[in-house]
Amino acid sequence: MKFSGLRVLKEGLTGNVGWTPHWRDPEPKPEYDVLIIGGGGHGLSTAYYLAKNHGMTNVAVLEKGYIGGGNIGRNTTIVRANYFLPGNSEFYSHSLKLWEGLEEDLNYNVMHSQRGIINLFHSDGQRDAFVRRGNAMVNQGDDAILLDREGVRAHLPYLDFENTRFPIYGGLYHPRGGTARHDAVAWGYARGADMRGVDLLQNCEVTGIDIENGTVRGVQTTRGAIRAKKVGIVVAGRSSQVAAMAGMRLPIESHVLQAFVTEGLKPCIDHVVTFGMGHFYISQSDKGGLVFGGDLDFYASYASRGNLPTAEHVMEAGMTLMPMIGKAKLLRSWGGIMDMTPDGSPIIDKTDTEGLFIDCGWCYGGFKAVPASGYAFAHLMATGQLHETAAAFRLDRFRTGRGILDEEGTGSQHNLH
Amino acid sequence: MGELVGTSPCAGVLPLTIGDVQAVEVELGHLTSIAPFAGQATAASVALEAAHGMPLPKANCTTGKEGARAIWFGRDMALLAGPTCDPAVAKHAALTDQSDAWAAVTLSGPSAEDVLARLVPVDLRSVSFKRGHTARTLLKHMNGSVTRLGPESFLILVFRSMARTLAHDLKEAMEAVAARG
Amino acid sequence: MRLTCPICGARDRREFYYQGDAVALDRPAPGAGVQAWDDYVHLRDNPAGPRRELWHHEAGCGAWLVVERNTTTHEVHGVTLAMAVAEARR
Amino acid sequence: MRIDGKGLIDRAQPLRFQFEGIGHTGFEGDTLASALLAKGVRLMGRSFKYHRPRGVLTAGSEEPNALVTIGRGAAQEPNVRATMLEIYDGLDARAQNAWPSLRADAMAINDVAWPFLGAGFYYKTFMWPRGFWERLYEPLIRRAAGLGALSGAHHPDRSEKAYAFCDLLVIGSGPAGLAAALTAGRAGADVLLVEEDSLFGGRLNAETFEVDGLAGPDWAAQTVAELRDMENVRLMTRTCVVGAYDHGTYAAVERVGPHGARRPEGGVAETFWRIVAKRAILAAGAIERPVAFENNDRPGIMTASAVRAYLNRWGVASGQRVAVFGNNDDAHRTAVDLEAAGVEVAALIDSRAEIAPPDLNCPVYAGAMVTGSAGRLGLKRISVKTGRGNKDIEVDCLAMSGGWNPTVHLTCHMNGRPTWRADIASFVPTPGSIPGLVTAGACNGDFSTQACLKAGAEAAAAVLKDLGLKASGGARLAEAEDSPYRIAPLWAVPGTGRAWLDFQNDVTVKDVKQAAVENFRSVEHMKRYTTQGMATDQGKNSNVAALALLADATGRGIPETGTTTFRPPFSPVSLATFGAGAQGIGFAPQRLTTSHGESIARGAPMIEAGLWYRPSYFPQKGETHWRQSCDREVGYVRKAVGVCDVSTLGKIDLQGPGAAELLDFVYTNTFSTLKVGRVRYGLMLREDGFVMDDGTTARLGDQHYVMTTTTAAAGAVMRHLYFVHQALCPHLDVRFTSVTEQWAQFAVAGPKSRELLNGLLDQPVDNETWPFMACGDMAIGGIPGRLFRISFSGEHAYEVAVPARYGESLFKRLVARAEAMGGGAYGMEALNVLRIEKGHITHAEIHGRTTAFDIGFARMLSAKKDCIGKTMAAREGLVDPGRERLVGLKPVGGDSVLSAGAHLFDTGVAMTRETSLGYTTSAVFSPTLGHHIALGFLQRGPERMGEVIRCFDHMRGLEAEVEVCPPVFVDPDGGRTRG
Repeated sequence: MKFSGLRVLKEGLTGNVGWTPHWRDPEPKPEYDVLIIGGGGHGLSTAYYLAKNHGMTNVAVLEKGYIGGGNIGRNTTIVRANYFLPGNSEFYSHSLKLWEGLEEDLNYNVMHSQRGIINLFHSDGQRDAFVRRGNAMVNQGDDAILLDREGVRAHLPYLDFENTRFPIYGGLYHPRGGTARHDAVAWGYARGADMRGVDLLQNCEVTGIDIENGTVRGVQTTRGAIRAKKVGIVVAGRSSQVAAMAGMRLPIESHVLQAFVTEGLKPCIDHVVTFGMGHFYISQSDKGGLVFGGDLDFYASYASRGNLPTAEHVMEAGMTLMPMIGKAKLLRSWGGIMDMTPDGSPIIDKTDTEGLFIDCGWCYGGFKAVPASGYAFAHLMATGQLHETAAAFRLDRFRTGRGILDEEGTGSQHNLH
Repeated sequence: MGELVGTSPCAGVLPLTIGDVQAVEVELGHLTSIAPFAGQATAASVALEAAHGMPLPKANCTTGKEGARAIWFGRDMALLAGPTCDPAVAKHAALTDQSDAWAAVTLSGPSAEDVLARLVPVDLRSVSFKRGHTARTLLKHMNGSVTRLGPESFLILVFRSMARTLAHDLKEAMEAVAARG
Repeated sequence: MRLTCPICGARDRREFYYQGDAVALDRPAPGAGVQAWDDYVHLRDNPAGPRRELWHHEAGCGAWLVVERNTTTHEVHGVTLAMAVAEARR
Repeated sequence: MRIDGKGLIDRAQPLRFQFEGIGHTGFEGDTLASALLAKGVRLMGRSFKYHRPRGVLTAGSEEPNALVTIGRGAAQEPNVRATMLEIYDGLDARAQNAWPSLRADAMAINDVAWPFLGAGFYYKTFMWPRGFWERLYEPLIRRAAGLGALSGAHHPDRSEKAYAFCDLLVIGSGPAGLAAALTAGRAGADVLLVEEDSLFGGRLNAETFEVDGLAGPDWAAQTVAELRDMENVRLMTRTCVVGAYDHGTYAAVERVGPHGARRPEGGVAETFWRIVAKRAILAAGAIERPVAFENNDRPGIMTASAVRAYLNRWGVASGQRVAVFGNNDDAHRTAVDLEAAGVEVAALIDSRAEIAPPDLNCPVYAGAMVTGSAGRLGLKRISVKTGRGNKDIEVDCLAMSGGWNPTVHLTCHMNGRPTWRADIASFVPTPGSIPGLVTAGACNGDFSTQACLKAGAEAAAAVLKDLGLKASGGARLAEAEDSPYRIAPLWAVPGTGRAWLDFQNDVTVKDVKQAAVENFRSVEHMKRYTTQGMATDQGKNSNVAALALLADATGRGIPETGTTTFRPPFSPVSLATFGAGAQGIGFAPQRLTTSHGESIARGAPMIEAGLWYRPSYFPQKGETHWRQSCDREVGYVRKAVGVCDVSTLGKIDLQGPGAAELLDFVYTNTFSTLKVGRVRYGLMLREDGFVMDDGTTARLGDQHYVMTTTTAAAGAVMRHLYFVHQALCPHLDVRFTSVTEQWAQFAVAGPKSRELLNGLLDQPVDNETWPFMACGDMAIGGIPGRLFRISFSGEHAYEVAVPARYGESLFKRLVARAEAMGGGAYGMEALNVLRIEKGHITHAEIHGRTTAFDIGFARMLSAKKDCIGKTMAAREGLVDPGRERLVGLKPVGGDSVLSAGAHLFDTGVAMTRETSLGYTTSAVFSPTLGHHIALGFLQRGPERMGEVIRCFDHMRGLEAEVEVCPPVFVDPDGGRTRG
């Protein structure tokens, strides 16, 4: 079924009885060409692009819970292409281009909103670092504008320019950055993949990976054994556990990141704004809630929930930067499990096992990467070749020291990125 | 040219009296951190006691009295407040002059506990934090040291450079407590 | 979250700095080879369950601690001084 | 309508307030909701999507409809629950999400267009034409959505945070909570009892129950009086526990000052409590759920328990003619209480065929259901389907009850899932969900007063045992009603119209069914697709019914369907309260140097360096631009003498026999060979081989060093040293202490620096006794200090350190002397110019991604010893000659402006990611050289000396041809430093 305004009109006039499932719930087949472990954003987009770009439709996505139930459904929805290290730049640039055509491509309104991102800086040193970043973005063909203090004030008059602890020197404005409706991205890719013949197998937990003579043969699941020629692991925070089924040890530590949303409010924040002297980023959802977050809770955790000190720090950062949000009321807080790597950048690569591939290490920046990650991972699984936009995300870079992509410059301590 | 003139850390920002609580900068005399070398804790304690009349304190405790007090100051470390530390102790411990490193403030009054409850993530009620108890902990966002001097009196130490913030944080807490009546 | 520092007692998480897996105590010899060093610096077991990790009582006594903690429930099974653990190794 | 003689309000204290611009009078003890109902005001708000007229539904914090905005100007506060807002004189409340008025809301057009606005409609449209989303659709949606509005200004209210500790936290003060507190309190336990409401007693204040022969509120007051007399018990009203966190930590919000006028000077609006409890008893009660039937959302349709609360607690009849509709015996009390108070009850309608109704004057319809309602801005009529046909009944209020949902929310904050109990048709907490917390009373499914009292006392007794305390003997349990709770589930009355589940978000039974049809069958999918349970009540009123209907629609049982997760906070919390104390400068401590006051007095703009403040430059009369000041200050140092406060650098004192070995291990170079009285520059790596920090370390004695770190890394280096010692080198006998704060330290730099010092030091110095990199003790006027002959500027320079109390005084003296010699104070701008001229790096260069190899210091990695980072620094990727490596850059021709963050390119190529060869890290105008200079990282940099490349800064619109040169621009041989 094609979605459109006309369709909504027609169904509305005829009692909304014509709507059909967005995707099927098929029974697992005994064998597929490709199995994708993980029905989150990255897994679903991988399946979609396998079908769309490579004509591979004998594909199943294995999801232990419900699709879109991981980090794709619990993030702060920011979409941007403002990285500065070669290796990251081209990848996120590609992802943003895919975002810009995503609604048409998927025939699903993911509400990608290019409302602009402003990264604030609070010292000359930070300004210079953002200038380097902005220049890298322009070199890549993306957009970046350096704002001085008055430039920031013109966009964000509600910031505290007078009393805040770390005065605002200016900002790096990325007009094409913005947000999207996170769940819709998962559902749109799921529907797109399903329409092309991909089987989405929910409540199907992988319990083992079958490997013979260094080659993957399939997986064991709670819904039975499934054979496959190729298997991709795309399970974010659970990467270490699934990789361990294949005897692998990953350069990953899983951490909790909290996110927050307030009650609905009339429009008051029109951009995505980030604070440079305390981790804090905020935007306003179309429903009116202020959606914001901060840094990790900093300890390893699979608990999907945070603790008070980090939550307090995030609120405190918000209050010093933009005290006008003080009477917004926090409605809900939650936590996701972040697959943190030693350089804060992801991994999209083959493994030592023939036919077994891995896409992980998105740290807490995986949402914006969903389109390009699936695109590149599908390319790798289908062709055996690294995609040109994701050629830097190698698994062995830490061992060799070649191509380490440490945007934060904080080094090999996983939780510092 | 005249002599160099000394300035105290809280000059210009304390004292404060709000409600029934007073925050007053206190001159503790000499401050020396005493960090016994490996295996020398007992010897250092004996030397300290011989010189100044009190042993090294156990963790989270103080020894001595006003004018000559040893405040437990962290892992394997005490802070001698008052006299210049006898050099005999230096045989057994690293001694470091800290006389100018800390802003020292006493907070006293019936509501002093309530004021500190706004800043310190440790239970400072007299049932669990008795006279002579000390804690290395936080005061709002600052690392510091809190010691109970009496039923309604505490000694607070924070970095000298943060004296103004200490005064600011105490003032806000004291105002909020006082307003409750 | 609270951790019981062996020196200071039970304290709020905000007094502590977290570093990572207690593997950091097992520094390989300089010539131990690429794999040993990659294991040490980068690769992690990352268990969903009990695990040993290193924390620092930064806003307290300054001790580094080996904390045994469950990463799924956050239950803490034990806290020991890292120095004692390191000394016992030698 | 107010009922004479009823309620816990103080009729002697009238209070005047406004709602929607109309003045009303209520009484002390009223909430806005009770006061408005007393005046017959039913219409209080509009729903989120369809802008349906809405009245108050509940009498608690779970209220989804009656959300108002209070205050004006900066003091405007949106989304205040009328049910929780205690009125005060001058209260000015307005409805929200309605334009032009609450009664005539233009957006109510949405309610007509509802067939097109069903669950998830927006995912299927607004996609064409491309680009219209941001320009047209999204702005329209955003404007229509949202509830109240922030003012856009900083609200004047102040909040605060505090910590509390207790052995036992009792959450809720209904019969269970009071019994628990009493049992534990009498046994001497350290008890903290918190109550969300302004009164202790919970439902006892809202019902007509008796306890031990006393009226419920009287028993509660008597119990509270006893608790107040106990020194070991603390009582807090208006305090809502909003979150349960690890290891007995709870977050709670206390409403301290009533909103508005009556707050004393310095008083706070709210306190954010971090409560640490060894044990907790959750006695949070239960929340009554509505029944879904067609048009069940009209003003005047309320939960039955709310109708009783307004009647018994506030003496307010919610209507003049009330019908009661329920599926359980509890609902019957509503009719009884109303009739007893003289309010006309039109009918008692019970969906169950077999009931034993109480003695009532009104008609009772068993096996009957309300199937619809009428009255656009307020209920006028309900339609009832009985066994004997349909019937319309004229009423202005309907009290409905679908049964009670235990308030399990806090038990889910650590991922606990509640357990379905078919006998009460609801979920109860799963034991052990929160370690250390037990549940008691209605929140655990015990619905009679007697059962609550018993459960509370028993829970406390169990906790006492855990805590090693003994319950005081002989305490008798109070006696109260113990009627059984009989219910037959009724989630939705069959029908074709819209029946509301989530009132605020306008989620109807149809939406849930449609979600199931579209295969959003997982309860999480249904929630997210329909927005069910995502409103400000987080599904407290609606989730159970919605998932029961989803279970029905998908052919599963309720337990298999599962629940969504309740997460913190239990009740919404103002960011100003959660983030209290951080506004303005409160976000982080301020660190001031001893020269701060003098710098300010000299007009220096202060800049932040981490937590520190440092002077940017010291302007003089006639200077209109910072560059003039900066150039002058650079000139001081190059030509005469300059003085700069460098106290912010980290200083760490190391003592002990193991100090030298520890330094050898943390630095790439060797310190064990350093002579006493000498200083050496050191480079520190992280274990992954990248540069961590640099600085000088002086050897003051055989076993005594003092290390300096950069300002930025001082804390991290201290932590690192502790780690290396305690975790890696426990055998080393070394002790370290931060002495950053102990010493005020000033750079005295320039050709006349020695001359300046020699007029000041008790013992003058010369080049023989104090050569470059010498250090030692000195004194000024008998004040002992330290002197280091080190130089960041490249000039003959010293750093002089005195105990911090003398810092201000010394700074003034040094500056005065410098000024007399043609020099003066210099700030960060000049310091930066000087160090770049000399090619000294800072964290602009060692930004975490650079190696010793990159900065040209590979030779500093001693081959003779191991050190932190040594092995990993040798990885092939870290010593690749193709890496971006440190170079100097100077403009060809000399007059181009260079900037930091610019990218480097070969001349004549297009500027792309692929052609970028590096970037600049530091760039300044060098007054010494008369042109700009820069440091930067260039691929194969050292191999490209003398080549001309391009430097391009898109951000600032700057472009320059530059020559690659060594990074030391001034005095590369170091003659000035040594001279």
